[in-house]
Amino acid sequence: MSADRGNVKILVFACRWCGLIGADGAGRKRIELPSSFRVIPVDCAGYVEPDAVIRAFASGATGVAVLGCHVGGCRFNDANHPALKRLEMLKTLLDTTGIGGNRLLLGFGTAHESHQYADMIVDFHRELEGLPSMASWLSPGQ
Amino acid sequence: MLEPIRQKAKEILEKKEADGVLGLRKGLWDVIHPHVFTTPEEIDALVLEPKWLLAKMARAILREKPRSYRLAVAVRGCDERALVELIKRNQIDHERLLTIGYACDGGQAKACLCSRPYPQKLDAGSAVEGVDPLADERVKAYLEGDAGERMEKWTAQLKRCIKCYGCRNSCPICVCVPCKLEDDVWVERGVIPAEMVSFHHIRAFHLSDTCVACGACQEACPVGIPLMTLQLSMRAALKKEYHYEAGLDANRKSPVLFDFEKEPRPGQDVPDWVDSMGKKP
Amino acid sequence: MQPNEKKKRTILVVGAGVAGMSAALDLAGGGHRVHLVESGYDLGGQVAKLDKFYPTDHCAFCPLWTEIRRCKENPSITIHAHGRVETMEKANSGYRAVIAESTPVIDPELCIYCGRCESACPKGIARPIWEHAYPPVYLIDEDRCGECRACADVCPTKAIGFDREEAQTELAIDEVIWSAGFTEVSLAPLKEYGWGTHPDILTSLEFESWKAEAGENKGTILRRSNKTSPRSIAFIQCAGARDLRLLPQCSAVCCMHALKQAQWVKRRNPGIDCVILYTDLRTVGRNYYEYALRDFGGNGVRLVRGRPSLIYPLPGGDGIAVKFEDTATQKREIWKFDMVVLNGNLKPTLSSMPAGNARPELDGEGFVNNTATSCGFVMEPADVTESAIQAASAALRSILVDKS
Amino acid sequence: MSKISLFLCNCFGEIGKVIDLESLKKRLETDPAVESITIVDSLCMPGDAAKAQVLIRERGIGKVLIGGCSPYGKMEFVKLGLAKEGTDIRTVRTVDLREGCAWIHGKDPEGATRKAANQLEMELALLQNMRDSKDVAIGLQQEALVIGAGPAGLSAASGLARLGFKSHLVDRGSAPGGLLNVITKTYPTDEPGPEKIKSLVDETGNNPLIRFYAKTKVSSVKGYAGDFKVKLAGPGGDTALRVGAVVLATGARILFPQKMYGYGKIKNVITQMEMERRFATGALNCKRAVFIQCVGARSADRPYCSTICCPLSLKNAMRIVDETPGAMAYVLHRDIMTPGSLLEAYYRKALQKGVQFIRFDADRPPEVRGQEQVSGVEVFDTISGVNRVIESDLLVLSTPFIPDPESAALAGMFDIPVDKYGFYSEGYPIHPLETRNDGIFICGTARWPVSSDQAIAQGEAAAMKAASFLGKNTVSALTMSRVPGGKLGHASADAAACTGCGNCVAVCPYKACRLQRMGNRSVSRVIKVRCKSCGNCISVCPNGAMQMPEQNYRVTGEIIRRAFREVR
Repeated sequence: MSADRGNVKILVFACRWCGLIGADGAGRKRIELPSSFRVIPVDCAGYVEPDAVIRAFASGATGVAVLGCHVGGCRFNDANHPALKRLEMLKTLLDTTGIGGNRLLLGFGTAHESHQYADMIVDFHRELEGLPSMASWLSPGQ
Repeated sequence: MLEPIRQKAKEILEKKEADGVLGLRKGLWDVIHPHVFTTPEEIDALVLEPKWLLAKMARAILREKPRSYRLAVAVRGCDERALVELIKRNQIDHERLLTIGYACDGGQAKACLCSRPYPQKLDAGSAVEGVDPLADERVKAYLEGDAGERMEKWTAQLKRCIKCYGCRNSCPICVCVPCKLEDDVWVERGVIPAEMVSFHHIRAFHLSDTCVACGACQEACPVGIPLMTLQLSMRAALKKEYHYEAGLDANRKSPVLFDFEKEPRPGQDVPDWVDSMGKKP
Repeated sequence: MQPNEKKKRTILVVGAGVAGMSAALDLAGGGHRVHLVESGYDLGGQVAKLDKFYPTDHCAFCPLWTEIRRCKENPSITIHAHGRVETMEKANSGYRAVIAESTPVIDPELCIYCGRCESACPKGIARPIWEHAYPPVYLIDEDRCGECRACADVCPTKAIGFDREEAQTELAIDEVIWSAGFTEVSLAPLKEYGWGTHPDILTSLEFESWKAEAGENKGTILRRSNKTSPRSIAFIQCAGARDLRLLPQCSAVCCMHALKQAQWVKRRNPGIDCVILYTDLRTVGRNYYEYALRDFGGNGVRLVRGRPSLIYPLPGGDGIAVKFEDTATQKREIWKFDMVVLNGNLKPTLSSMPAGNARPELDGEGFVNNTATSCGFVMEPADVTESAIQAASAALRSILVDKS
Repeated sequence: MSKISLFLCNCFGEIGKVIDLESLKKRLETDPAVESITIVDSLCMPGDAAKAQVLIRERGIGKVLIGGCSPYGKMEFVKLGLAKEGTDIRTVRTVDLREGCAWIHGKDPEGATRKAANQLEMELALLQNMRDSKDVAIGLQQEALVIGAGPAGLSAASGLARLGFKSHLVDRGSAPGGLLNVITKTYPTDEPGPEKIKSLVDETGNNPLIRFYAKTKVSSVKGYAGDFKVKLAGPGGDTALRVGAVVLATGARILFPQKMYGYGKIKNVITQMEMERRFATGALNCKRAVFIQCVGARSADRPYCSTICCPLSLKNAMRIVDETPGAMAYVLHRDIMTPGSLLEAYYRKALQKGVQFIRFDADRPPEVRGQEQVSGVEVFDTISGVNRVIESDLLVLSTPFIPDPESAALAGMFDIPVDKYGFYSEGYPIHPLETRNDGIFICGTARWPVSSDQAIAQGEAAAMKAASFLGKNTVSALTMSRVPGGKLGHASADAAACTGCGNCVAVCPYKACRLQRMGNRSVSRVIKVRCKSCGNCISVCPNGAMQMPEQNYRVTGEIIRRAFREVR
């Protein structure tokens, strides 16, 4: 199976309080990032349904990133704890079936960490480039 | 083993502990089918084989009947765990349910890859040691290898799916109406084989913390996809990280639903920064 | 009487840090009119410039930003940024206040943060505001500006103007809340601390922005002198504070602040040796003492009781020597560190003292504590939690003060 | 369906220099939901909002989508500007094309344009299908309940009453005052404790807006912020109240130093509270008093500092030195906790008066000498490094505040968390008196050990917070959030689809979901006031019965499908 170079599509769910602001900080600093990602702002990482992550893969994303707040710094009374637990469980499932848990990036940090968010996206993009294509998952033809 | 179960069922009916006993009956032409026994006399037709999960049926019966109605169910280990999960999800009223538990023999356990081939409340038979499913060759074949190999194996399996929904319908815990798997938003309709990513992953993930590893989905699958194997690593992860196993304690909900304070990971601190690429900024 | 028939008052809040904003929001919530005067560019005060918060170790940004937005969006709150109270006089049952508002060289209303001024400025003094200001703008250091106007020519929104007049507003107010915060006082008079003699001797606020994750070093800890990683950092407590020569008071926040910084360094760079030289470890808040005891697998911050008598850079860039007596062993020590962070030189400030017969009275140490309606650091050294509590109580007092 | 007007802001070339706005316009014009697309140079300059509003009104367009800078740039102000001009802010959505696209993909204009188109299409999907949550108006009960009549509770009740709100002050004791009743002098002003709260206690008796319930406890709590239904059990029977806000000021206890330093066995080993009683009765007679700090505090069991014990010892030590000529006072401490300017000055005063301070190490605590009567204390002075024996006829143990055992039960009733020691805990350090359950405020030593001055200030502060919460007669559930502009919406469960599994009830961090019996099954119901729209319930709902109308799963699905869509 050929590597997925040139076909990286990352869907980013970013929490408005940390992830999105961190990403915004990267924009302010004009840090150059690959244009392979799309952002869906959510109010809290808790809003990210694992089903939606699965749907994203089914709709052609080759990677999904969920950016939320520090584990202890959630605006919603630790609503991000169950979110983190759920998504880690989903990574286990993705690992089992060979889609690979490494296609799901969880980044729970703070709003100030714009450099880190930027690095994370760049590294994630690079990692996805090296992974085999997901085409056989999407077109089940013989 | 059959006799003590029949005895127990008769007792329950005689003492009016329950209004009916749900079990398998050998009926006309020796056809075996689930049946609610209501009189002690009937019980003589009660049989235990083959393996037939009755949990969902018990739920349906209890929903139909008035609230005063009590039901006893003859259960194996997996069936009891499924009932516990249903109780946890408010599908069955704990007070209205009695179980008559019997253990499976080693052969059955091996066939089912069952790690707990006995109910917690055991009325007949003696518990035999379970099998570690993850150590079995049939399972290992699907969990071994690198991502590429597993992807190949699984796509080869899943593309045989004919989208009969048998896995969902046979599952003793899948009770949702409507079901996400029938919704266009999640799974493209009118497409066969079913969308491999969405259909199977959504189904498997919904059961991640609920699956009692009864194997009903796998047995129901007409094309023989090893569906239970999908759940095993998630079950193992729950056990390892939170010491949780579905179907054991009706009072403990899935740890995935709670924050780290209420459901901590034993032996691990709450991480201050999580980055699944394993780097700390 | 129905609660909402109570007389609505107009309150002037001076200083829009955590305390000022908190008081303003509580008052506005109660239906009172608030004028919020802030000398700086934006609301948020000192906390807006902090990288991390104690004891949670998270950034303070989102709760603070929420407060800022609530202030800006509340129709009962009028904000006078870049403002100062010029006059404060008693009048009728309340006060008459004159507020002077200026616009900085780059008008924040018009600045779109495009950064063209930065590249046009020959002196390199048009700089982005601190990392966490929202919305972001550029600032020009007016003291160093030669008014060449190169920036004004490239600014697409004509936001840059050099000859702006101050606008004055006269307000009739019922009560005033003094909620100005603190400022760093120069440690230059206390020669033994060596502040200003070497780039690796920093004050804690300098260190905070130096180590900031959004800052220029991406959160990596580096020496300021040669941008290499330090092997050891000393945090010196009570530098300038609890010292009758400079600040007699205890600044209350510095012990926790140093612990926070030291632990953060440790967490990210376990190899850096962090030593806190303290006099009394004042950790009185919720979870503060436990915070001090945190140990990263036996690799925690070292707490040493001792007050340095001399801090001096070693020749040849070989680090900073700290001479002190370890009171646990009664031994005089000279330890070598790569960086030294000085903590404690915080003093209360009113950025400008108004004229008039109702100006606040300062006590000997510069605090405004003889009125019932002051709050935050300007009343008494306080951290965020304490400031917010004092603010709400000052807000209550300001509407209940009986003038009859 | 109302059509959408799209504004693409060029931001004076900042966006246009990377993103090809014209081709973007061409591509989006084919979308049937889009009525018009306008490329503008700026939207944030003075007057721009009015111009945009003219366009919006001229075309009679219902919803507005703006592509421009990020919401953390100027976009919030653009939205506010439009709101001022009369646009309903809930119909305006924005897409970040500057920070999130042009500025970070400067070297890839093609990719940036593609991304901009996708992001705009995603937002279009949301805007098209957005529904508004059904809002409810909550009638706020204009009364408050204050539990605990110590200094904090008294000042809270008084503050509320003086602001015009009727307050019910409940205490399990027979008279108000709390711990201050036994304090003969408070630091740093030396004012007697009862004196300090005299005016507050008097007000409790005189102000018709304060009703005091002695020997009364809370027996049950129902309801939510704005309308709590509370039952009180007192000597006169049960009372049912409906209050809008609750202030918890239940206070704390002081640790009894059982088995420490010979307490209970050796005579004249006493606690600070016993010392206060001796001061009160004039029975204090000592020449050499020794105070030991941190008895049972800052230890493995209670790793916290109780805040008040150091100043308390300073005060009592000075009192002994002042009142008995020739008397000596020694304070054995681990750190003198006198933060701030007033207390630090107080500490300096004690030093000037000749109070002796000896620092000991936690690993080498002082030892008491004497069999029946204290004769002295042996301590290793860490500063001079010598063992010292101090002759003494009185040993005072400074013990910390410990949480009241009843606090936890009360916290359970009111759904607020307690910290690991048992003190009530707040949501954020920046909102120190507010709990995660709206309408419930905490203050005084029940929250965290504080001095009486601080407790009174906290009481006032809690009164202010409660009053500004109660300030309106009715409030919409959508605005019950600390987030500006209200919350996104609130979740609501589709009763027909809900299986009643209870996942949402378990996962909700605000306890906003509740199961309700409906025929032979249970279904989930969302208490709209409590919901803060974090979305967890939606994520754990197995079949999508729980939804947020503003962004339901159909929208999410559509957004995801559009994320990487190429030109049709």
